[in-house]
Amino acid sequence: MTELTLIQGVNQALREAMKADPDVVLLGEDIGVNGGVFRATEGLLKEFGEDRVMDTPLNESGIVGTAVGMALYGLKPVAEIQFLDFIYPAFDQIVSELAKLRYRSGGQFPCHVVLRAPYGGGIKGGLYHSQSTEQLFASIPGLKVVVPSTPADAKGLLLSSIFDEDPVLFLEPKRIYRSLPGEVPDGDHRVPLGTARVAREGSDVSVFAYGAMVPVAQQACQGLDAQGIHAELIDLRSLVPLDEAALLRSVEKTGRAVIVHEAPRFCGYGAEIAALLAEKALYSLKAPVVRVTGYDTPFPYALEHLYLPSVDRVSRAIERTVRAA
Amino acid sequence: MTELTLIQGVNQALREAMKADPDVVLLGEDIGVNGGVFRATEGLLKEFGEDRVMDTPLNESGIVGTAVGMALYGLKPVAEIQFLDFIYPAFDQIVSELAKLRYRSGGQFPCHVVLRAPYGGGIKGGLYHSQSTEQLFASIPGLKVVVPSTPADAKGLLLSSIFDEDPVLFLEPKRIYRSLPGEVPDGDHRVPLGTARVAREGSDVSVFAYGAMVPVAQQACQGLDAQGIHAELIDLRSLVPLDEAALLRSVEKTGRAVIVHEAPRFCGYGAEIAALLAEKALYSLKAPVVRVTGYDTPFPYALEHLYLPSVDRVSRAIERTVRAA
Amino acid sequence: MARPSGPPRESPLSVQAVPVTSGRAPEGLTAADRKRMLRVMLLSRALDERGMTLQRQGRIGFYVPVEGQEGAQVGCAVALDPKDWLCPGYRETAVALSRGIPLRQLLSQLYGDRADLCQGRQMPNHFAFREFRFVSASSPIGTQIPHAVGLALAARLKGEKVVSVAFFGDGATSSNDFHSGMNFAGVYRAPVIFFCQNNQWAISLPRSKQTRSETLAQKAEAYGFSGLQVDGNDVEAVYAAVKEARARAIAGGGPTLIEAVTYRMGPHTTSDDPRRYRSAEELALWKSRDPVERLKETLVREHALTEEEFDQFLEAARAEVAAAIQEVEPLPPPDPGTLFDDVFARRTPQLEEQRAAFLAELPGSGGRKE
Amino acid sequence: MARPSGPPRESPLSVQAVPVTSGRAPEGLTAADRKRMLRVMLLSRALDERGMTLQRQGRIGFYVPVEGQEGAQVGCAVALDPKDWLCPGYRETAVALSRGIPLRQLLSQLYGDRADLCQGRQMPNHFAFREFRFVSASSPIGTQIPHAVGLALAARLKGEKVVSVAFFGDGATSSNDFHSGMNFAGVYRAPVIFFCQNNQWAISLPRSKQTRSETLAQKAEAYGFSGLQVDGNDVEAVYAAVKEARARAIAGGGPTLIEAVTYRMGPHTTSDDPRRYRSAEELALWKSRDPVERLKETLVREHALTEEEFDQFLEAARAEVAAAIQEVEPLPPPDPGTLFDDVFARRTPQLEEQRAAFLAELPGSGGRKE
Ligand SMILES: Cc1ncc(C[n+]2csc(CCOP(=O)(O)OP(=O)(O)O)c2C)c(N)n1
Ligand SMILES: Cc1ncc(C[n+]2csc(CCOP(=O)(O)OP(=O)(O)O)c2C)c(N)n1
Ligand SMILES: [Mg+2]
Ligand SMILES: [Mg+2]
Repeated sequence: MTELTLIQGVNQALREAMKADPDVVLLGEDIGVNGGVFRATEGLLKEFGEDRVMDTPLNESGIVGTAVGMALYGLKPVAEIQFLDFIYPAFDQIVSELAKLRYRSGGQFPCHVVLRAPYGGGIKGGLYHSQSTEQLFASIPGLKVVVPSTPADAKGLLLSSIFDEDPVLFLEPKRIYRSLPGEVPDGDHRVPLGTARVAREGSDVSVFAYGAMVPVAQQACQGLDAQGIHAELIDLRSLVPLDEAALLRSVEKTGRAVIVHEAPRFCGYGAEIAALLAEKALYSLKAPVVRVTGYDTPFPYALEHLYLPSVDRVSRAIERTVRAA
Repeated sequence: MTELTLIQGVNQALREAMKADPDVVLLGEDIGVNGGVFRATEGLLKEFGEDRVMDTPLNESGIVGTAVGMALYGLKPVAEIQFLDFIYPAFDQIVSELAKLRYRSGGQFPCHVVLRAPYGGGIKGGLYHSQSTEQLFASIPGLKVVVPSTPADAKGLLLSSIFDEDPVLFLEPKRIYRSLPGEVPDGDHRVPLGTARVAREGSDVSVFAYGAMVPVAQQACQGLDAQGIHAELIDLRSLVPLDEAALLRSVEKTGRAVIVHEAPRFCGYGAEIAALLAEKALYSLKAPVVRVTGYDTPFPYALEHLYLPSVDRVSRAIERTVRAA
Repeated sequence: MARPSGPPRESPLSVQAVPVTSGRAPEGLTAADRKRMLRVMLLSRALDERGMTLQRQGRIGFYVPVEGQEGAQVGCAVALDPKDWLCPGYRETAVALSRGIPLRQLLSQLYGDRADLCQGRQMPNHFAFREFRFVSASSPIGTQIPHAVGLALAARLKGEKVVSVAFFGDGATSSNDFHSGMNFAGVYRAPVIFFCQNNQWAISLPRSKQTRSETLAQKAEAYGFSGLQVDGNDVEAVYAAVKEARARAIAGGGPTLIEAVTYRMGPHTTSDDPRRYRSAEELALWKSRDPVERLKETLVREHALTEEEFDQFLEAARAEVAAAIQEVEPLPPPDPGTLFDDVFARRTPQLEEQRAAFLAELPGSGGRKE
Repeated sequence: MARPSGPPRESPLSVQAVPVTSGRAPEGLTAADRKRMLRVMLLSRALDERGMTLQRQGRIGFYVPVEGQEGAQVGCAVALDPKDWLCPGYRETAVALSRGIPLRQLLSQLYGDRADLCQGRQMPNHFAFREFRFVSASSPIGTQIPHAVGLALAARLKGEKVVSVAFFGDGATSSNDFHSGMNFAGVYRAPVIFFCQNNQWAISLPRSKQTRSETLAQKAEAYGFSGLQVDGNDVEAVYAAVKEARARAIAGGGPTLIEAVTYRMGPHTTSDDPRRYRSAEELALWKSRDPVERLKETLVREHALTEEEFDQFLEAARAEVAAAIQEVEPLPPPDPGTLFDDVFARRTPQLEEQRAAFLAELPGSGGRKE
């Protein structure tokens, strides 16, 4: 065990994977000489050389398209998209190729690529360095979507993603890249994809969150203990495949649900969680499901602090849900 | 009133708009000389000339990017994307530019473009000529999303879209382009955006559908009358902005809801409808919300008929919902 | 101020002139080789004939003809090593045949039946044959281009002496992924061949309106490597160009863009009516340059082939196609349960649940699931 | 087989050599004009000085310096008509100043305050000034390029004799939208100027690794129109190149790609540390080519400027910036309620509902909304 930040967890996972398997190669903008704009790939060019740590031209469809080709050969490419906001030039490659190659070829051409992308707000990044658009990817059959919220999960989920057989979009909550260090197991630490994490047990209400909203929700839950409200907090962490069983188990116990994410509400990922509850846990629900989310606007700059779900907003939503009916 | 097919309704709306306003220009692949691969623009090149009906090179980000530039000048461009499946090279222009220009410039640069795209299955088009990915666009703040299901609405909603002030993605259910002709008002017929259409009144269950699923759901509802099940069918037609009031009104009356769409279920547009009900109509719900959708796989070719929601599948879901609890 | 690249040039021809080629048989290509190439071209043409008819008869759902482009495709494919990677579009049937992919497998894909390696998941002509390093084709234009770059870089990293080839059309040169792929290939000097079949049309858009550059080959200059134009209806010229490009790539000399100037003699696909946008004269002109006729005439002129032999070849090709159709047509469609396979390596719990409900609801499955 | 475009060329320099320019003042540019240009360049530099400091002091959140590129930007902007449309990136501050956009408005954008025309919605340096035909800049690279084509086509359709100009960097030439925009412009002969500031770096990626083409200018050949390289640190050469391109565009001669060879002397942005990827020698070399110094020396040599005058100009620029900061800094942030405006022309019922809940929950709004 070592105390690491989340970004160090990412860096360690990449290094472990590259040491363990010569088929693991990295590519992306500014990841080599510069070590990545967030330093996720710090030191790796020196250690593994430029054939395996490739600085690319400024073109995301080239990055993903090249990674797809490498994966078709049998390599395990891990591509960095500098900010999730800049992934859209590669959207066609992701939706039309990466996610569909295995299916359309009847399993002949599996295509295992990991796309890492820092995402989310809280760094005063304005419209284009802050967005959370996980729902776009979660709705594409064939793509896994993973979001760690702790340094240990960052390492463990990334290692699992790299050695998975399917394409994975690995979203890194950049706001907590450095702010919340934690203990991380050394060596080949893996956290299985498709499993949620119970961040906190409770009996009165289930709170679902992921990424940088986990610590926000955590704080909200802690604050409510004093008022006798015992909230259970589930860190979804694997958005696809979703650990539906964990989710339903919790709501069957508590009868109430609050969903927290940074992305806008309308058609956000939280809609699927709420829909699942309306379909499969309706008779357990004692109160309306509540979503605490970004507003249905583009991501603002000056008013960012009012846009993002805060501890206060989450607390109020939990309180309201518990008091309802 | 004239009896027209849906595609003729589209063609008529384009012609009316171009006659009424010299700022309306069309651009897209094969829309000029060829009149569009589905003939939506038949005759328009001859009538309005190649400055206003532009055959473009094979590049969707060029089409949308150029249309954005024209709109910034003050024109009203209507761009055709040959199939919705091919819109992804333009995804960056749509998400990062078209949808955000008004907001990010504090209202200085409104950007009114209409993107028309045939979408959906039922024509044996396989993975890439069949997809329904409306959820991707509905989740982007700043973009309106409209889907007609009748020839009259095709004309009326398209004219409203062209003379709206906001960017609109106009999805045309190609499966019913020609199969279901209907009466269409002559002249400047407009159907306001943001309003749902009650396709059929009923008291036992609310069925929500759009596009080519409307006639499928319609048939299912009719078939159930004999069994004494009176379903209300709401054609959502304006996915963004959604006519939430109409939706809630119906469910408050019936207490039951079935949502039908072609797209995969997970994080599909139906999730938002179900989520809204879980949030705002929970106490009215007498039975779990049910979604009848495509499966969570890419769109198949040979087994298409088993993939798409059928009259039979919708009927069974309605029955089950009405009988529940 | 330096290097003005000259004023824009407009071609007086609506259809590009075909460049002259040498005429002599490229090194290493014997008469026997060229006869084998001819037979593959005829097999492709015979398949086209039947494919178009099968679609009209409603026996298959769709078809994409190659007719007119067999010289470019076979010339290219034969110049490659069987281990070279192919990244095709939807119009590469003659490439597939040239690589030796069994006709039956192609037909099963056209029918989307139970023997189709793609499980009936794709429209006709969107082939995939892993065993032959023939990568899965998709419909979106241009996406395969960067894949070829990735494959080439992977092969180089693994020390394998192969190249990859991206196949695409004139229209695809406008796609974003053409730009991505070409640029990445140039930067990394990837051992890749960009094989562009300029068949003059992208559905209804003529080459002259696709881009204002005089040739497509010159687009390579933007990426710092060689581009060349070759008469795509001269199978030997194509062969020579690809051989040379392959040798350069293997030697570390980087990528090459080859523009094979050819013509799509049929419709874009069975959904298209080319009379809406092009003239009978243009078609006639290009029919006079038919690559099959051209190779036949050369071989006849060299006394390597007789008219009778040619007719026999054609009959044999037709018979082979007919036999394969007969064999394949009775095959049943894919098993419904396969709908849920290959989304992921293993079905997720959600897919299992959907599959179970689906199977229970299937007509003939023993009743409704309530 | 024809037109091999020659073997790949590798430049021995990691940083491109600067092409020679004529040296004489372009037609129509008087000493007074050039002094005005110098003053704008100095104003930009003074703003950079303070912008970097304000960010370090936490008074603004971010800053993108222009330093080193003022010659290219001012030379270009001055050659245009005030009605020409500008499609900028995030590094076009000197273009904005050159067009006469008030310093106060730029500063309000940097602060994201209530007077910011963009309502504090964007990161610093992402300007938008409709009144000046200065289109809203965004962060994604290259997206503004096809916008310029659309604006140019729209203007032509409306019979307005103007051009549009897309501003972008060397890195942006790799973007998909560079390819789309260039190709569309060529096909439609749009009256547009593609103004590429090759500042040698795209964050940490040197120009030589961005693309293997020898010059960026030659990329125009792929689209059938003229490309030229100009010394971007020679304000007069840039002016002449843009004037010529503009005249050609207005005359119906189509687009031009101009590669202005220049250098980013500062960091990419305040988030960047260039010492991680480039040498002090390289920076020193380019400092010796500083466009401000260069223009100053020319004017002094011509006796059109004295050292004292120059110093006065610099002081005046600094004072102007300082005064504007003082004026702008006290302004409050945007009104919270504006968060929900301009998503659409009118707020939807959903946005009204969210806004009402938001305002009710605002600290100081009189309490919680339950
Ligand atoms: C991204 C994308 N846009 C549009 C289409 C529709 N479409 C299919 S084929 C085609 C023309 C392709 O022309 P070309 O690249 O020259 O290939 P060819 O069909 O002539 O072999 C178009 C526009 C598509 N498949 N993909
Ligand atoms: C599509 C996209 N990918 C990545 C980025 C991250 N990024 C911001 S600026 C930049 C480099 C841009 O270089 P260049 O075009 O040369 O402009 P310069 O900053 O040198 O003026 C990169 C990679 C981005 N903004 N957009
Ligand atoms: Mg073609
Ligand atoms: Mg640069």
